[in-house]
Amino acid sequence: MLSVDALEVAYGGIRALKGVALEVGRGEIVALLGNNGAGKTTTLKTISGLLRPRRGAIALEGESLVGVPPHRIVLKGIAHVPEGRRIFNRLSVRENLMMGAYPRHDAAAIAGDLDRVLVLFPRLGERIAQVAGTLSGGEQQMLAIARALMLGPRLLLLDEPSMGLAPVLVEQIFETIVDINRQGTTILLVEQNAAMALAIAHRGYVLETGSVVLTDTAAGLSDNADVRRAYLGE
Amino acid sequence: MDLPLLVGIFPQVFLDGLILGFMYALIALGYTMVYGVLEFINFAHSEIFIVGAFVGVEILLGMRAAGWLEALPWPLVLLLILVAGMAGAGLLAVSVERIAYRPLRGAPRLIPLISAIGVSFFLQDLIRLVESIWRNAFNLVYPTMDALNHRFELTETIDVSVKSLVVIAAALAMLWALHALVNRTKIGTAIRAVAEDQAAASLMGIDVNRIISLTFLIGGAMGGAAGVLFGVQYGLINPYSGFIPGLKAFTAAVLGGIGNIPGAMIGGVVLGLLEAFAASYLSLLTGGAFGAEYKDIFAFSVLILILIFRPKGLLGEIVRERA
Amino acid sequence: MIQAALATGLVGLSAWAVATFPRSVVVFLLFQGSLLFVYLARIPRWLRTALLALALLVLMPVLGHFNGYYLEIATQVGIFVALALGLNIVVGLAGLLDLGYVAFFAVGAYSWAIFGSPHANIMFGGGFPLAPGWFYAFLLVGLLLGAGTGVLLGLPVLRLRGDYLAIVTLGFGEVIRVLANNLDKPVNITNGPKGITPISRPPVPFDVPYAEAFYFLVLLIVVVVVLVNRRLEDSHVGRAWEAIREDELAAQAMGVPLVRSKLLAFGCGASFAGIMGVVFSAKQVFINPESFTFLESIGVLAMVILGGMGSIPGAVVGATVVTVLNLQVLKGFSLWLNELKNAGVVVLGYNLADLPTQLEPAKYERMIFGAILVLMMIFRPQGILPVRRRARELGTP
Amino acid sequence: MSALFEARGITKRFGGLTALHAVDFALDAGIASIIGPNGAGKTTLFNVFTGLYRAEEGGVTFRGQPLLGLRPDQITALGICRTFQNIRLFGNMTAIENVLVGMHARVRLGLRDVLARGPRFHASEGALMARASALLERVGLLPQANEVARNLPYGDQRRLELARALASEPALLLLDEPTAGMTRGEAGALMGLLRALVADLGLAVVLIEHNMRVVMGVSDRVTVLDHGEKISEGAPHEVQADPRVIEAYLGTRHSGAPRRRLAER
Amino acid sequence: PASSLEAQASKGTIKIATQSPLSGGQAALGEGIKLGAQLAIEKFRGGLEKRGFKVELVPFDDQAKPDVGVANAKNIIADKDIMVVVGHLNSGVAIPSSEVYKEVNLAMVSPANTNPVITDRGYPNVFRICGRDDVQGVVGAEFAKGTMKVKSAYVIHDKTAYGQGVAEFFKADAEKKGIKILGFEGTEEKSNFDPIITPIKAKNPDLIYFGGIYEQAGPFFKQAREKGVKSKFLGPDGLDSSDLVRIAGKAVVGMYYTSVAGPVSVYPQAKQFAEEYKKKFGKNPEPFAAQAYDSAAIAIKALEAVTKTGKAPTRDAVTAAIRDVRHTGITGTVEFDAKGDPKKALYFVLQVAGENPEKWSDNKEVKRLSIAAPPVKK
Ligand SMILES: Nc1ncnc2c1ncn2[C@@H]1O[C@H](COP(=O)(O)OP(=O)(O)OP(=O)(O)O)[C@@H](O)[C@H]1O
Ligand SMILES: Nc1ncnc2c1ncn2[C@@H]1O[C@H](COP(=O)(O)OP(=O)(O)OP(=O)(O)O)[C@@H](O)[C@H]1O
Ligand SMILES: [Mg+2]
Ligand SMILES: [Mg+2]
Repeated sequence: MLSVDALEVAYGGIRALKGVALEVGRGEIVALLGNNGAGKTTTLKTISGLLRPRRGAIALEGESLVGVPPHRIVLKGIAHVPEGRRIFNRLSVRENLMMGAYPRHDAAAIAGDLDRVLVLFPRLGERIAQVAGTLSGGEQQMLAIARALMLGPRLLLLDEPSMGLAPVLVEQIFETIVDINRQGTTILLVEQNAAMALAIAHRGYVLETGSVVLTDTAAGLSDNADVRRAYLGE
Repeated sequence: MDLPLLVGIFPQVFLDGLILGFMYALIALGYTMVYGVLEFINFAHSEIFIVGAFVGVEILLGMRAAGWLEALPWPLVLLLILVAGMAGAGLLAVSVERIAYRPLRGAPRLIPLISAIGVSFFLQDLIRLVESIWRNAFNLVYPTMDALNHRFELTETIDVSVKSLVVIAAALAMLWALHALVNRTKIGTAIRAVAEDQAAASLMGIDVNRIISLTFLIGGAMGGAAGVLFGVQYGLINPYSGFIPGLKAFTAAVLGGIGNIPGAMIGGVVLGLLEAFAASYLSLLTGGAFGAEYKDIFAFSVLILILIFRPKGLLGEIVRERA
Repeated sequence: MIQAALATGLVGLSAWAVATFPRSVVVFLLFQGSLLFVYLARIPRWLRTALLALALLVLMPVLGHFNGYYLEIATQVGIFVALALGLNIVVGLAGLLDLGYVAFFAVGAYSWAIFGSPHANIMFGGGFPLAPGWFYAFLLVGLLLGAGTGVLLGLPVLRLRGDYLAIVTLGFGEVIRVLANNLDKPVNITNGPKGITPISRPPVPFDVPYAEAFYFLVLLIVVVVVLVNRRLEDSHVGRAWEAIREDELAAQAMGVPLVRSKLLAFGCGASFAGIMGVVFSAKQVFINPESFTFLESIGVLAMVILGGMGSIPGAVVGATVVTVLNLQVLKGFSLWLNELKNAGVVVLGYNLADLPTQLEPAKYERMIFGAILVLMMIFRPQGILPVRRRARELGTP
Repeated sequence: MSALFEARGITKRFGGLTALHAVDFALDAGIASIIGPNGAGKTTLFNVFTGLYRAEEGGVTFRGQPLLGLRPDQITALGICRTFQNIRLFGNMTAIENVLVGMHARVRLGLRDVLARGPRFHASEGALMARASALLERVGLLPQANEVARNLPYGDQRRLELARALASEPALLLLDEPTAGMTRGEAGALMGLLRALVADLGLAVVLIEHNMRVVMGVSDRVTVLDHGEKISEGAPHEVQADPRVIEAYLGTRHSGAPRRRLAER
Repeated sequence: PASSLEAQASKGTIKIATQSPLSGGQAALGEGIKLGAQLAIEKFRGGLEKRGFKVELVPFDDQAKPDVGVANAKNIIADKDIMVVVGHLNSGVAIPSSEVYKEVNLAMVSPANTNPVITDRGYPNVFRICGRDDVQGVVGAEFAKGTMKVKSAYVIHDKTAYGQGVAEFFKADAEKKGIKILGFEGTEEKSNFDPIITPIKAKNPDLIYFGGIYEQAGPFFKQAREKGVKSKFLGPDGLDSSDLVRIAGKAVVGMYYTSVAGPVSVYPQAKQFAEEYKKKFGKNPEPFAAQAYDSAAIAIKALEAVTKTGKAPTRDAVTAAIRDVRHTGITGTVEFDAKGDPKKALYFVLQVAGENPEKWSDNKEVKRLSIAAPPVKK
């Protein structure tokens, strides 16, 4: 579905990605693992158009995404839940969700999706009129994911959804991700909590200083000695 | 001190202040909307405002030359120049953003400020150049429409003219429309989303550039409307006469809490009232020791006091920055 | 090596050219450019210092003797350099946007204007103007008054953030100007719009002509200001300012006293303006409130940002560029066009003498200045000489 | 003998919301952790301790001296320093300059020394530089000393924040989620560093963390907040077993062992 | 190319500089000064050209800023061809700039600076042909009391040296003559006079005296009438512009103003000037344009006197010659006293005749006074 090849990205003079290649198949959950600064966020940002690659190819079902501005990429069905949530603090929960459906014009279908999302995240339903900035951290993360779902995306990019969340919430979020995937959304997941990520993913890639160093099925990675040492803390 | 006099003119001064205040409020919206989205002071807005006034006067002069001014009913004429002034100023604001601000996105905050000052200088003399060539004069007078000058005498000292009522009505209508647009529509929500986080907004599929252009269009149009009303109300305009009202309106925007739309309105009205009361009463109250010349000092002192006690303006969010 | 020769040659050549064509604006511009080249060239430090000293201490006054206009430009450049450096502390280093900076300049200027002219007699009976020698004491008075006013304004308002502070300082600047314009009654302190004159000029040693004397005085003050600026910037005080600019809350949590540091920045910046105000009033012999408008504050701000925020050489170059542009380049350009017009030069079959007065070039200097500001920001947003971060010598643990 | 650091009955409200309600907290030495669900008031408590927020009720003492009402810089000067949940470095300053700013409270120079640039100034600057280098070395950032902080990788930024906080020579260090966004390996390394610092410098540390491995691994004592109230306190294993904590915070599997969901599909 | 041939034949170039604000808010008036001088130079330079001199105008923009004016002044004195400066508009710029002219004894003939200080310094090179604040205010008061017979007056001014100066002298003299001054206010406001008018309307004075320039007075008078103020209006020569009626329309018909620029009946060339100005520049002359025209004419007259022998002029000679000039121009007959003030100036009080700006020169003289500049006050 999504294929990335020989991707190079730089911030000013610093090369953050040095030829990343990866594939995400339809219906998969693919985990992207790596240390701080390995380039995971950079990869996602480049896919969703926030960064322009120096070189390399990104294609969604064969259609190139390089050079397409982010708001157009969204139209193609890619939703990105950015690092640090980035919800609109001054907007209400409902307004945040409606922004997620911004490019869509089918009022009825949007209303239907809103109901679906609120079933997935009942907490948001309780706080639908609240100003988003006053939500707790976990609620904000739910809102960020729910907002992305309002697009009805084919592909969901998730950047560290568990960061800064209490353990109870981490568990909930991962369960929800699995649910979303079951309902047919393909997911590319960046996560520090490698154990959790590998637990729900089908396949995974390991990124080190801007290059993919390893790729395997989730089970394969979990059993890999290097991965166990570096990311699973054993 | 002449107490009956002081009391007698009170309603009139209040009305004067209100009119001025609404004018400020309309101009202030341009500052506040741009500030809300891009977090910088659009110094060129005072020229955008005055361009609105120039568009209005040019149309009026053209209509007078063609003999339509008397032929058409005045509300239609007024509506026409308002719409034209709004369109002219709005489009100018959009072009200014395209040329002088867009390349500076992401630069430190003071950079676009200086660019804006440059635009302001440039536009002042550009208007002058154009009008000099076109009319060989750049002090232009709004043709009077007698119907607008009609006054209703309420008491011996108090009266209100049709044009004053028009200014208040138009300002209120536009403020209400803008408020509704920003708070009740999808586009309005998108504007607020862009104001908060451009990158996140673009991830929602919002074309950030278009929303920013739209913001300038709206802010510019409000400024243009204010310009036309300014011309109608006070009569004389020149390329430099936008500067001071612009500065005041910007002050009003800050007073209300910059970036906050109802704040701009409250700030404008408060500032207008302050000025009117200072100009009318200072001399009367101090027996001539201080007079109307102190109105700006008075207004600014009150501003400073208000900000000392409410550091985010009258309606600004007082939420402390989260650590 | 090549650069050293080039630098020396350029300074010499341009100085010779100015002496030969004393009325050519372009040649003088070349001379100014050669100074910038000397500053930027990779040449030994002693050579740079020597060349700059030679140019500023010897060549400039000599050239100024042939054409007082150049000396005037140099003096005004100096005045604005000091102002820009002062504002640079406030805006560039501490990150406090001050839109009313010229108020402190006014305070200094009025202090000497009132007591260095007969005007003070109106308030105090007699005995004024003070002897011209007092001028030198008033340099200190101006400094203290400027600093005092800065602190006085700063105390209540410095807890305001960003643009709220900007608008309050803007208001303060206007208040000072309007006060100067109005305080001719009930008590006549400033003589209102009519201004104060004649203001005494200081006694000068060796009968140096006033123009030269003011040039040297301004140069001396600028050198001191640069030195003070450098020392402050490169110390814990400067680091604290920079930290405040970056993140006020974190700076405070790391032990930086916010109010004290900001007051210091405000006071320092204001004191430079105060001292230059004193010089300005003596140089002009006459002052009135029109020299202290909001546009003047904006002009100084433009200098700081054009030069490169927070950068000392940037502020110097910014002030120079703006002043030279306004007083010399744009003026020279319109005069040149005017000459062409008077001479009836034909361009593309169009006789310039027929140019309608609406297109008189002198009228559009500010328009061109505005366009230049915009273009500069677009093509060089970091300023002409942005701050360069020096690598620090690491101490041995 | 009172404790090194003691807070009593801290209450903090934001409008209608009571973010903290009569919270007591005390620490003598070692590492204490504060945990609790998102929005429980942990960061707010730090903000009260460091003077960024003013509590409506309650008192804080440090070495017997009351802190409430003091400004943040004064509190830092007394010997309490912190890091921030969402890193707040001085982005455009270099790493070593960041650390130097952290030493501000320890500089004993007047304006006159700065302007005169006498031997006193040079001696003081020299000493600061040496100490700053030593601190950077300690956290492993010496090679990046002259890098602009904004350009450092995330993990390095966290460590720089730690070095900057240590620069003020605190006796009590408050760390707000120092391992957020780190892999297990990285988090482990950081905790190792922290333990060493505590041992070498005799620091007392308060830690806010969501990473249970870290909390259980390094803490001497754990305090649990929920909805602004203290719901539990004690040794790590005691707290871990407290049903109220499990319900409010930890969830059923408190260490977050992976559940093989894929197999189910 | 053609010009270089001419230059060879000529004995050199004589330049007359103008300094006035050509850009910024006061540009309209400043431009009037420049255009007035330009018209005079083009009209009168024939004599000098016959003697082989090329005569040029060099316009400088002082931006109404003292520091810019001073820098220009230095530039002017460095150009040895410049023999006379016609300027400035603002006393604040004229005073420090004339300090510079004085260094080389370069003559400055001021068309507009009414501040007494300008000439009270007694510099030999400084002249002005306009009236002084202290005289004009008195003329106004005299007229208000003697002819208009008002009992009460309200004084407004524009907070500039000019406007406030005139207004203060009017007030002082009017009070002396027994007119009750109901208010005295300055304002920098340009557009919105509502809050100032409201108390005036309530106090209902017989007369409103406006010390200032037509650009500000126009909207003020217009708004005052629109608000139903019935008082009579009076003001100084800053109001002497056809633009006043263009702005204020019927509100100012019947208004009085004092001026040194007389009506056509007294100075027939005045009408011709207005017509030529209009023809050349396509607009009616601003206030002070006529004075600038006369200033430049005086300069040329002095230059002609100096170059009688065919020698190139020197600045000293020109300055000395100006002192001896007696010139009847469109603003009266000018002769300078020792300080550089006009020895005796004729002041007129005129009344606005009608609403039509084209007919401004039809304004009738109502009264005429001949007053000498007062001696320096010590
Ligand atoms: N705005 C920026 N400017 C300069 N360098 C940057 C910027 N953003 C990221 N980098 C650098 O690019 C590299 C990759 O960063 P990226 O954020 O993609 O890493 P990551 O894998 O997401 O790490 P983390 O786990 O910390 O989120 C790092 O070295 C980082 O320092
Ligand atoms: N400045 C503020 N204004 C209003 N409410 C605030 C402010 N600061 C914190 N709060 C509220 O106080 C509560 C406690 O917030 P706090 O940041 O202390 O939580 P926390 O325990 O640190 O959570 P997390 O684990 O998500 O960081 C939250 O509901 C928050 O919204
Ligand atoms: Mg990341
Ligand atoms: Mg927290």
